[in-house]
Amino acid sequence: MTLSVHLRHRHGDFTLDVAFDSGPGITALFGRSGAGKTSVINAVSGLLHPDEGRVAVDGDTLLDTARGIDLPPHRRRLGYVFQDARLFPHLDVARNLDFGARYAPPGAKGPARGDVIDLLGLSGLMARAPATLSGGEKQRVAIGRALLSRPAMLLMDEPLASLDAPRKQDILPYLERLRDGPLGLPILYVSHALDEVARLADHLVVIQEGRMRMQGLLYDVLSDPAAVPLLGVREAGAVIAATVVAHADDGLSTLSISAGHLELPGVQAAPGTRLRLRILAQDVILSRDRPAGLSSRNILPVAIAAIHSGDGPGAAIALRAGSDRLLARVTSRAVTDLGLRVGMECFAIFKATTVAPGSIGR
Amino acid sequence: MTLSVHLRHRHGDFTLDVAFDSGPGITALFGRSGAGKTSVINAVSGLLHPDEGRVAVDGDTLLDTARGIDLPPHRRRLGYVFQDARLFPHLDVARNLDFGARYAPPGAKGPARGDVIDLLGLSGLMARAPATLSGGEKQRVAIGRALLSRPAMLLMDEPLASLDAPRKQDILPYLERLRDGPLGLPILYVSHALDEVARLADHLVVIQEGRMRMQGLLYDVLSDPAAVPLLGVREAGAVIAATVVAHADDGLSTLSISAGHLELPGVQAAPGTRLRLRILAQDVILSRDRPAGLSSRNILPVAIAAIHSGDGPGAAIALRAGSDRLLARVTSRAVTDLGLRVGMECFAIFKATTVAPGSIGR
Amino acid sequence: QDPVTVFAAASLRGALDDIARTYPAPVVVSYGGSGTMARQIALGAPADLVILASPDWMDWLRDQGALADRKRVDLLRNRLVLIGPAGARPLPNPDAAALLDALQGGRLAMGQRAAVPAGIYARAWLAGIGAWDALAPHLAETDNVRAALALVARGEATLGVVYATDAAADTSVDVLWTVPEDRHPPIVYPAAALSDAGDAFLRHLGMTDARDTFEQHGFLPIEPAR
Amino acid sequence: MTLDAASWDALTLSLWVSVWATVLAVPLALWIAWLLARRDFWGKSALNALVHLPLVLPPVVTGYLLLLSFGRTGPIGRLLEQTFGLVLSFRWTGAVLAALVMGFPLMVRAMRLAIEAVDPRLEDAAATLGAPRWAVFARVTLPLIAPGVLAGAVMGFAKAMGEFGATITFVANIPGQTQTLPSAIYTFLQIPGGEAQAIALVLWACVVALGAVVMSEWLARRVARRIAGS
Amino acid sequence: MTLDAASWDALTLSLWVSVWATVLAVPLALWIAWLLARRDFWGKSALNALVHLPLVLPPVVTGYLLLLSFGRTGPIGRLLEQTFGLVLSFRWTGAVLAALVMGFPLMVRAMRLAIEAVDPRLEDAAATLGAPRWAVFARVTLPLIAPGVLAGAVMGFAKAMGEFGATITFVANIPGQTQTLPSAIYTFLQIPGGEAQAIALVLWACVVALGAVVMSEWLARRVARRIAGS
Ligand SMILES: Nc1ncnc2c1ncn2[C@@H]1O[C@H](COP(=O)(O)OP(=O)(O)OP(=O)(O)O)[C@@H](O)[C@H]1O
Ligand SMILES: Nc1ncnc2c1ncn2[C@@H]1O[C@H](COP(=O)(O)OP(=O)(O)OP(=O)(O)O)[C@@H](O)[C@H]1O
Ligand code: MOO
Ligand SMILES: [Mg+2]
Ligand SMILES: [Mg+2]
Repeated sequence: MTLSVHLRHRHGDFTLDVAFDSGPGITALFGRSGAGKTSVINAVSGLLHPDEGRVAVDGDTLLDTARGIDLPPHRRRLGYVFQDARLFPHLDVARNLDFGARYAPPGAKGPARGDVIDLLGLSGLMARAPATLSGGEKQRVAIGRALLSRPAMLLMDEPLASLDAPRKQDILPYLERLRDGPLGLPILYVSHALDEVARLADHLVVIQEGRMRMQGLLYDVLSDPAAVPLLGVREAGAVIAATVVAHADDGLSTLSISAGHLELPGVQAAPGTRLRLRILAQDVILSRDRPAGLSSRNILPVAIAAIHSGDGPGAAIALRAGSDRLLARVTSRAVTDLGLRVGMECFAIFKATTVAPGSIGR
Repeated sequence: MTLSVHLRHRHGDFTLDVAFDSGPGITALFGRSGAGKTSVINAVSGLLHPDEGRVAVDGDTLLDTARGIDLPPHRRRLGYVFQDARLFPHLDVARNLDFGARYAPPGAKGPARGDVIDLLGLSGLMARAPATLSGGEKQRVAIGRALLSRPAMLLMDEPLASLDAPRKQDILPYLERLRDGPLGLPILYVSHALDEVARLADHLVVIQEGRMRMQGLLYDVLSDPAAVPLLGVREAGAVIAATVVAHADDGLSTLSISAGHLELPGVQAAPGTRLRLRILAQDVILSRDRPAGLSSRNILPVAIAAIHSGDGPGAAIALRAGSDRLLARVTSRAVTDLGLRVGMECFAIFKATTVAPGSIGR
Repeated sequence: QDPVTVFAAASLRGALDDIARTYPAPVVVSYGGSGTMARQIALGAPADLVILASPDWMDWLRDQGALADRKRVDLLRNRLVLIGPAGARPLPNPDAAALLDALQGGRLAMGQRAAVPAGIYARAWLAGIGAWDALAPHLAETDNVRAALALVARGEATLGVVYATDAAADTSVDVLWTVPEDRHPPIVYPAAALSDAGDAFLRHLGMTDARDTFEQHGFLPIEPAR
Repeated sequence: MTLDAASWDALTLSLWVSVWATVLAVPLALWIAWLLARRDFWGKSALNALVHLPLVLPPVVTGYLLLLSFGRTGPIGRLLEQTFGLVLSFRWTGAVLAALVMGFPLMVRAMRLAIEAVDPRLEDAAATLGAPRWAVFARVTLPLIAPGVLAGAVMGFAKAMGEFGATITFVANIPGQTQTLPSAIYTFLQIPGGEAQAIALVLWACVVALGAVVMSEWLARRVARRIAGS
Repeated sequence: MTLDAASWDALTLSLWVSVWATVLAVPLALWIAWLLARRDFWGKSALNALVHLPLVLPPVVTGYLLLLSFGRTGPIGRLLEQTFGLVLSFRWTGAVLAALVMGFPLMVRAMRLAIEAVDPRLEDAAATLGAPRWAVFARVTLPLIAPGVLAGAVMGFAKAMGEFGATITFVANIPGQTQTLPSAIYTFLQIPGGEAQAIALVLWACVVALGAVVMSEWLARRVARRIAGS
């Protein structure tokens, strides 16, 4: 699957000028409020007719203003989860969910109805009118409705913003399974929550004031110290790949990464599975010597690849750990005190509990 | 200011049964999607007429079903920021903002119009129709509209869910200033984001499936190991009070807490100011001995007050640090390996960068 | 057996219904205003017989060629009367001053002066006695005679000019004076058959029984038919 | 309120005519309303004006225009008779046409207001779920405007029950064939002493039309309740 | 399309009467529409039925009922005359009443549909901002229903321009005082050879009423554009 988007459009004072090409999996569109994320996703869905542009999914051209192609939304087969749920007020939850089923092409694959209902916790709501649902309940129904229309691709505009953390934790792995399972459903995912993005996305597109600022594979963008100001200091952090080795009786699992082994709690995947770990720059502690007697069990030997001192009191340190890259944020004072410099070998410490389930992707 | 809420109401299968009394400042209502948060806030605002109940603000009874009192919403003087923005579609942004001004009692205090517009970044949007605003822009206008009606209290239903992190970081301190400034504006704040709650709230009410599960001062609820399952493992963490001592040239500030001194980056407050620090349980590392050579500069001597082992692989450790309480989450294996037990003295390590600006409240 | 369809001036309703009941074949009568019916006939209305309240409209029909060479007869006569509320004093042979005096600032109800046959006759009478100009500002003209009658009956108008047939049936009005027939063009109801069935029914209307019925309803027979 | 046979005929004919006029007009009115609400095209103002015409003109004029165009000698009337064998003038079918035309502006207005009140974002959502345009209309727009369609239908029905001027001008007042309730009432009012029967007919007209109003209210309320939930 | 003096009088009188009828009816219709849309009360069905009555009844009957109740000897007419010195029968004021009554159901329906389409959550929002109920209506509900109010007003105006049966029955056909355009048209149609003048008047009626329709469309479009932004 490839998604190719080139758009240019004016709304009043605002100009959208975005171009990106992404591969299979989940493409995240990240940007501040008003950056133009919804405008992009609307143009992809066919609801916004841009002044100029081209949108192609897997080589099928959905829009090409130069060639006068502009497929209507119902022929694009894109399941859209709107920022506002937009449930049909005259239909109960069950009928909302089933709305799109009949328009799917006969052989279209898609998740089973029962699974979607269970996952989203909708079974108790099936006979309810949308007007009686809470904000989060509406959004869950909207997600189910889009999934059950058996789309060729999902468009999701901040789908989880109104959901509580535990519910998000239920839904995120399910989206991963959709992406990775037999359906191989690609997703264009708008979010301003970098933890969701880091967990889900394969490809990351950062837009700012209508313009594309950065795009590329998630691993590359997130471990690039230059991305720190764009993404926000608190949110910066590398994503690395790990393989599950074994589960111990006390609930801790051993994972191997290129630089050694980690012990993490609450890993659900079977041994052999490859996972994605997000390690926030601010969660990494550096030590000159290997420390002992700590409750933290994950201590990796690393080499300092680069030091970026920003304007503030902190510095972003790019680390090489085996073949992986990590990012650490420390104070400038610590850089001086510890005598950190490029090429130096030291130890990175992060607590096992630090890598939260939400940050483990596949 | 005191807020006293006692409600009992049925919607279909769902029963709301909530009672809490809170003091001045910000009262947060925390709970999962569908827990009943919006229902509570609607009853307080006068938009939901509960089967039974009493709502009083500062001793003024707004609702008392037993005595047949039920003030209409417009006489309650509560500025409500809705979960969906509910802007008036026929009015431009400026007229939406100014809608409530004329109904405020002559002497009512409130923030200056210009300040609200600047803070919320609305100056470029004043002539726009709501239909042309992005999701986040709508919500910002809604916040401004409620503030400019000069309410005696603010009701906010997930007001920041559609805003990006930097914008949240702009607005949170402003809400704190409203609460603490000459206006002393109390706020009833609904959220499912515990970082917002931890930063803002003085009083925390946790509801689950329509029932009140826990309530009390934020410091007490958050440092109670029993709250961990209710709030979610990742979100648990204590909030402690600190005083700014000095700012160094390299951007680090020194803060004193009851157990010693901390060095934090990016603190904006003047020396002498009292701040609130949130220290997530999962960010605290324990060490038997005082470690050396770490990039982390904050190491406090603590005593273990209690150890709660849950079902999972982790344990919640309640710590006493001076007169403050901290919470740490470590693996059960670490409890065994380090021989942690109640009464033991050890060291708590947390990175200076760990305490993010968003978690510092006043 | 196909019914005979008659298009007839609305004021004939009572009498014509009674006569129709005595006719061996079924008769349906469509009542309406004379102008409307004339146009309908001209545009192909399925009538076997048409009876209008206005010779002008029958002339118009003839000019349109709608009557072909069928027989046209003047079937009935009517009288014009001045009416007032029940119990009002008779007002024989009034002139403008007497009428204005009797109006007491009220209005004189009548059919529309140019469109409603009864109004046309009323105007002719008033103009003939030199009272038209004086009375014109005090008129209440209606779209049919019955409405004028209703205005007097309800006390809205002080006086009215209607057909004797209308006045006779309403107890809340009294005839103050019957206008002599020479003071206005003859009030005749011309009839024309448009088919053989219509011809037959028209002949029936000329028979004694039918004429008696018309007379019972206050109409006057036309002197020896043609 | 007992009626003679002719009055009964008029009542049943009026019902029959009104039902037909309503049933035939609703889809057409819906289409025109949709065009006016959602489309921009050349001649839209003219169409809108044309729809309003029967409201503006005295009913007698409308009836006369119908007679000129749909009568057996009129251009459309001749065409209809030659191609479909359909004769309208002086038939109950013509009464249906007259009632339909007179009620049409009321129907279109009600439906158009309802269509304009539908949030187009819901229609967009249906399109992204794969629904082609007609399905969006049938499954989203139409159910949402049901109260407006119902309101329009009731207005049209009520108007059809009360229509007099255009009907009597176009199809005359032939008992058992084209004599509708209002024509019968008119006829009664033309004879001395006919008031009692006229009043009985008026009461019947009220009963029927108000029954329709009340029924439609009840239906609309059900729809509204379903949308509000519970 | 040149008109004689009497026809001019009829045209200007019709305009005058229609404007008055519209201006007077709008607030009343708005109130009734609001009651029907948003309130539940005893007798609501009866009120709703009553509002529809002029639609259901032949206009002549409505005119006759007006005469019975608002005539100088009618109960209401007598009261109005005694207390306000207001006489309706045979006056242009009575023509206003007849036009108002006949157009009323159309107005109420349009406005009611518009009110029902307003999202009550916006009204709630206004209330939480401190707006008392009338202010919520004036500043939120009313602007949002403006297109419906306008639609209703235009329907009422158009109907007022075309009203004939009730008017002539209630206030007769007094040139210069109660002879409205439709009365004049009717009169011409009843005179052999009067067609030419009738047609001229019909064209004038069309021009006036369709002007109103087009103007209202334009206004409604402006309102809609403002809400959509740009
Ligand atoms: N019709 C319009 N006229 C003028 N400006 C518009 C119009 N529609 C959108 N905009 C502007 O375009 C910008 C992008 O809007 P968009 O909805 O795509 O933002 P977004 O990235 O989805 O933001 P959010 O996260 O707040 O939903 C915004 O600044 C918005 O105000
Ligand atoms: N009219 C109703 N009929 C039946 N159930 C209702 C009705 N209104 C609300 N509920 C239910 O009451 C519960 C509480 O709703 P509420 O909107 O207060 O939740 P919430 O805590 O605000 O959730 P969210 O965070 O998702 O907005 C929900 O489960 C909802 O489905
Ligand atoms: O027969 Mo008429 O037209 O009522 O005078
Ligand atoms: Mg958006
Ligand atoms: Mg809610």
